[in-house]
Amino acid sequence: MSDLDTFRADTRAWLEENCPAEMRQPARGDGDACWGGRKFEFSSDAQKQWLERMAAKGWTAPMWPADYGGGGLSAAEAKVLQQEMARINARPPLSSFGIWMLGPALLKFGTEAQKKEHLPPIVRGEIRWCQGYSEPGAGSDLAGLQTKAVDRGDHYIINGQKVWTSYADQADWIFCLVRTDPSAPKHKGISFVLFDMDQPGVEARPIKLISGYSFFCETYFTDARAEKKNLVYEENKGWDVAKYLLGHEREMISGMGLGGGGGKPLPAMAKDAVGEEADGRLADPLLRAEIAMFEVRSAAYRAQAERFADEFKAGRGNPAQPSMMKYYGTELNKRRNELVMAAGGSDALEWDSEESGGGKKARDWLRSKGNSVEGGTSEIQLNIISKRILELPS
Amino acid sequence: MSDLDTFRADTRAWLEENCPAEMRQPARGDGDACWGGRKFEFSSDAQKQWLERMAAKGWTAPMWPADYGGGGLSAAEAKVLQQEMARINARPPLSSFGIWMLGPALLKFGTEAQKKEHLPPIVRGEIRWCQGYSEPGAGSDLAGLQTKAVDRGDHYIINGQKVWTSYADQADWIFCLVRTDPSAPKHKGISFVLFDMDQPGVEARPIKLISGYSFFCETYFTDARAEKKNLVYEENKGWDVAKYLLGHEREMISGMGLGGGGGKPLPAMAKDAVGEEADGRLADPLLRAEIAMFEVRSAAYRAQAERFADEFKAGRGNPAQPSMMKYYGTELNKRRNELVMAAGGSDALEWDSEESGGGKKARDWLRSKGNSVEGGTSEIQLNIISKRILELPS
Amino acid sequence: MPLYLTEDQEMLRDSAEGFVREKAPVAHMRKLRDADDGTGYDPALWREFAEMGFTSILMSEDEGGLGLGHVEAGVVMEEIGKNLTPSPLLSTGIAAVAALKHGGAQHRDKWYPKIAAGEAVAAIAVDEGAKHDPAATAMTAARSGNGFKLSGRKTFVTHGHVADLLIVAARTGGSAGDADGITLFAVEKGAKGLKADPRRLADASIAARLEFDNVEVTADAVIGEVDGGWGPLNALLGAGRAAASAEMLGVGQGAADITVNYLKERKQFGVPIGSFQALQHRAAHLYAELEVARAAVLKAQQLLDEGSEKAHKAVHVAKAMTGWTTTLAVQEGVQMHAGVGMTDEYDIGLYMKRGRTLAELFGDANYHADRLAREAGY
Amino acid sequence: MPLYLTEDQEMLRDSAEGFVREKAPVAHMRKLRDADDGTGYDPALWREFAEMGFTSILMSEDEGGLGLGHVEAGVVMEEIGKNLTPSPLLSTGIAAVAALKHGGAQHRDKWYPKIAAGEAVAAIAVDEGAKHDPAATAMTAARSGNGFKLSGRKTFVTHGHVADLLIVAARTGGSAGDADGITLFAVEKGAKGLKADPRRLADASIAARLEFDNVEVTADAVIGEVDGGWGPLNALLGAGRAAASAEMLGVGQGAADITVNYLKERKQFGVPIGSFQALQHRAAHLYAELEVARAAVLKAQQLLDEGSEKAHKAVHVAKAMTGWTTTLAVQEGVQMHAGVGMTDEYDIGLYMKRGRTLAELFGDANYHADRLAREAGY
Repeated sequence: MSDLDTFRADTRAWLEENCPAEMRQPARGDGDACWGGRKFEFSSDAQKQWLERMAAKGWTAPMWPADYGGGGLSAAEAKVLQQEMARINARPPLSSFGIWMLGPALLKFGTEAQKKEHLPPIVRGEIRWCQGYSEPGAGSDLAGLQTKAVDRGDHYIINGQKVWTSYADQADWIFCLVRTDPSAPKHKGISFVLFDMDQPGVEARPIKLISGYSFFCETYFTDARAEKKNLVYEENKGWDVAKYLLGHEREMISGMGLGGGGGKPLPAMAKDAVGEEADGRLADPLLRAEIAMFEVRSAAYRAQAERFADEFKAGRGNPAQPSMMKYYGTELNKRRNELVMAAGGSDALEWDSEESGGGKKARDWLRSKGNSVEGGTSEIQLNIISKRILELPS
Repeated sequence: MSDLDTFRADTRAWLEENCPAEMRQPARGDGDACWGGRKFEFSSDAQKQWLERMAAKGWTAPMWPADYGGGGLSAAEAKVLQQEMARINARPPLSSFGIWMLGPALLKFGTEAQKKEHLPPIVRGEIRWCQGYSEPGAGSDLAGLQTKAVDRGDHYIINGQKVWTSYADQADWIFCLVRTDPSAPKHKGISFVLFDMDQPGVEARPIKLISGYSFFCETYFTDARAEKKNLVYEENKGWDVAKYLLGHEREMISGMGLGGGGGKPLPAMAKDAVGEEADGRLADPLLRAEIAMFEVRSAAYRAQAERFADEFKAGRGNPAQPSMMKYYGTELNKRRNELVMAAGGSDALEWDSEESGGGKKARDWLRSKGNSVEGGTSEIQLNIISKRILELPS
Repeated sequence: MPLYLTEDQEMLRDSAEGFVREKAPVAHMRKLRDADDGTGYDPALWREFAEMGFTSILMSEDEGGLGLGHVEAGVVMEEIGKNLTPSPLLSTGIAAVAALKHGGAQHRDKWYPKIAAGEAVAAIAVDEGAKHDPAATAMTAARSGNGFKLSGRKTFVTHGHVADLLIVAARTGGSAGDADGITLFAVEKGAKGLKADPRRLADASIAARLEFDNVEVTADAVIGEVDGGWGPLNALLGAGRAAASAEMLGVGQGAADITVNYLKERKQFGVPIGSFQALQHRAAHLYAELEVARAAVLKAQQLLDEGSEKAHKAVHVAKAMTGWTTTLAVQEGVQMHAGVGMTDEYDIGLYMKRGRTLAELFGDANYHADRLAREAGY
Repeated sequence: MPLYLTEDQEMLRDSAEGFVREKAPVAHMRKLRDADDGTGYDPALWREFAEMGFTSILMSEDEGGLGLGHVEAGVVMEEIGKNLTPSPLLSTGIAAVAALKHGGAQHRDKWYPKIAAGEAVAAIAVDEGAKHDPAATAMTAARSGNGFKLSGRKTFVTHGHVADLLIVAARTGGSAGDADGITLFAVEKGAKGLKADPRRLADASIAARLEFDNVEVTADAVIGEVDGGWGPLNALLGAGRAAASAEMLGVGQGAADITVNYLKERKQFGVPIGSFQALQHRAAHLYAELEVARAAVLKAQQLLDEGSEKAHKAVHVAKAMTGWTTTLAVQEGVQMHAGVGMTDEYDIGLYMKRGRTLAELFGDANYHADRLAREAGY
């Protein structure tokens, strides 16, 4: 038996023993996710237990070094863990921007002290992070941000406003882009700082979205304080960290594929609404054609996602490729949601009825419109492809 | 009986008597058109007779003033003439850039002498004109043209090259944009001149197109001569004439509608190739969906063409509206040709077989690709809509 | 008749435009929604609509109406669309009024004055499944004494929970899929055995699911002939679809207008985003689609007013074309608004929601394009 | 197996790329066309293809071939696509070779060496109507003594007028529309009663219409089982469609490449037209479509090579996806070339023509998307 086989057997046994039954059912939505943090209320004992057990092994961040609380697994082992979790339908023990975003940045750009201080609480789900990037006047033009940080010796005083801060109202700490040199060219005067959200100068107001959800906040800083020791990388070099994280984010989003997984396949959903002809074809022939065309693109994109992942693993990927994936994947997901709505007809329009699961189809459809905006609009991705891959002149 | 009713009755009787039977069958293609001119060979006596009889009444240019050889008809009378000709399927007696393009420009910008000299031979089909606008380096950027005209007192000496000169090899005279002031801003140094193509300094070489046809020429001028009396409008104000003619051309093209008229309807064409299901639906359900979607757009565009014409007649049209019509109509016609090819399958690919009419479908398909280029590309039309109608900033 | 608005129609448009913009702009819709209003429209506004003559626009002057046609009705509907105004005008003043023209005088005598006065609201109960398919009507109307007993379910009945009058398609003969055997009934509010279950939709409008459990109606309730409801039903649907197309066009035009304005105002990289050529071309393309859709809608309305046989086909074209065009308009609108387009604070998302509901109402674009194909024999 | 080319496959690609670019660039195709060549390919080049091993790429090493798979065959086909090279490789070295794998050894013993040596050309006679529909095969093969008599018509048979070997689908049982009852035959050049009528197509390739008038073949001519030709036919079509997808991808990629170059070179209004954002976004979108299509093609080839059951579906996806993508590529290419795109002098129009022919070959995108839907049960 190879080491990996042993690892698999051990992992399987451990999961079997430690994953609560309740945590082996598919999450029904965002409400079932475990986000951790100081303000988080566990939805059940099982959820708490599952987080604690996984965190103790460092498996909430399986590939992070054990020194920082991570699992210390190799890529191959991490894949085995993922497979074994999938086998029993185990839910992710922790959803965390700390793990997805800040961690990778700290591992690359942070000091030893920063890693030691911030990574372990992330792994344990004790501190929940949010991302302070976009501002009202700086969306696609992220580097145009205006939030100012003034140097006060051992700390900065921060004033300004962020927008699209995911779950800022529920986060404990923020990783934030601030302008430390207003006189430098716009990319050159930005720093990447960390600070506590529980302080008088910070206010987060949830934004109501067209889907009726409120994932995001407007976040206001009035003389908020960030310690100098929490400056990541050098002063005025925050754009390097931001660029790294943006690329990482795009990769993550593009890796998400078509989303909406687990639901009924489109053709079946459509048949429920419109019925079928004698020979089994969908009774609405134009909808059928649209679905058939979508299904081809969708299958092709799955192949592309596989190719993309394989190439990245092998270090062969074009660095602008995530832009292409992000563009194509999100546009496809929007299309999918349009077809779900068309297939669902008037039933799918219901917004809060029980049968509609509180308007799940309609809300997911509206939510999907954000896919091609967040993490860089489709237009920005097309600009990137055009410049960096096709090398078209500007 | 109203005057118009009388005119209708008289016209009907005259046409009945004067339109040769042979000229009452639909033209089978460009080869059946009567272009006139010094080099033209009539395809039949009937064709010659029909031109002469119509020209004698000025009805080759029904609304031009009788003083210049035209029919002198009112708009209402011209419409009656058109209806009565359509009633008996009478072919147009003359196809002529002189009538379509130069005439309107001369009527607006020409001197009395120019009108008296040039318009009557156009009406009679004695002189065939071509248009010298585009140059190899100046396509969408028409005003960037480089062909130079140097002032030599009573004439200009012209050197340069034009491209896309329709039928230049068969034309007698050319109306041509030339640069008379190289030092002025590009729109300010252009003049509109007329000159004879039968002179040593003019050479026209047909361009072979992807459709296999050669409608257009590259035309070279080497010390070609244009008389000063044939300068239209003022020197260096040729751009005003050009703009007027471009708008006029766009209007004409957009008025042409979907083209391909007279042929079999798409659905019937498709049924011939792929057959039908038991209930009569086209056996290829995705092609059926594409055709059904096209037919809706096509019907809507026909309504828009009617609206456009009605509004223009009433002087209500937006001056940039022809750009929209040109854009939409030509894109729709390209789509139609794509569907014709899809419906026709491998039969439609044949290029010179008899059954395929010498590759008519394939050649028309390729020809249609030029629709969205000639007379200003689709991109130029979108620019115009964006600037002049939507008033978006540049 | 030239294919543009006459001077009278333009005057009506100007007056409707001013009236709706002042009385019922998007803020009006927001107010009803945020108050979680359960009615689905504002009765006071409905009476004002009546005072303007909008509710009686299709009634003849003899009947106390304006004696106008579908073009004029559409002019008002487009303004309603532009302002996202919640209003029972489409179901009441247009679809129901058109249906009742085909019934006996007893219906018109009873309902026209109330509708003209803004005192009654009507709803259309045709759909039974999630997708529009009137020929599939399965609800039964069994003969019972001199009248009928209606049993079955209806869905997507806008204003169905508050309507004074329901126009109901039910089957007195034939079977699901047949055009023959359908009968149209006028059913009154509070009929015994009728249950209405109102549902809030994505656009904040309310549509009811109706359950008919042996609902008794007299023979007088029949609109038109027994088993011959297909005719009046199609008159209703023709008028309703044309009106829905006009409202849809208003939604698309409204979305395009606010988006073009946003393109001029919003700056990124130091310039207005409307100066980016890629966005310019998309906005220009959308403009072209909207103009073509507008022509299709007007053509359908004119042909309906002429009583032309071609109206039927033109209505299919109009509903399909506005379906696609307005969907494009709201998609482009939300995407070009980017981040703020995702927020409830900006209006563009509301246009997207309204567009989706109207896309389904009386058949979506696929339905109408398919019908055209079938009717053309392919 | 990771979804990208292995090092060996990349080496093959580099070698094929250099070889085809040097020996058979677009100028080669123009030369044959302008000489009004009636053969449809260059026999000397065909022998060089053989020397490179391309014609025997799918034969096992025991059989004198390279022992490679569909990925490698596709690598060569893509270069053929990029250069618009007229070549019988697809019909001969890929489709026919794949079909013969399913027949008796007599076929392989006879034809593989000739194909490997570049001495024989094969053609595929499946289509009978203007649109691909193999189940509709109506051509009859009546038993006659120990053999069969073939009667009927075939169309769109590329190289059919010069082929040494024709692979013919005919019906020994069942009726048009049935998969069962089709038998695959190997018919040799010069068979009595066989008439070939070569037709020049838009892309200057030549496809024959074939007429079979009681063409006699022996029982040995059957490939696979009598009445059981659907299996070998699908092997042929799977290989042929994957190869056509690869060639199609090459056509699309070639068109996109020359267009992007043109955008960089061509100036209007004093700047390269490639600096206009509207064109940039369209070029970038096309890039994304091509990458996705490329993945779909590679996936289908790998699954064919693994002998996976999933290959069938993946091939449908690949042919449909390349159909749409390459159509987009050539349309955008011609439009972005504007005026010169309409001239025969520039290559982009040739890509459009070739793309159209390949779109039809072995079923167009609509056919494959529809098949996928039917096979998925909707």
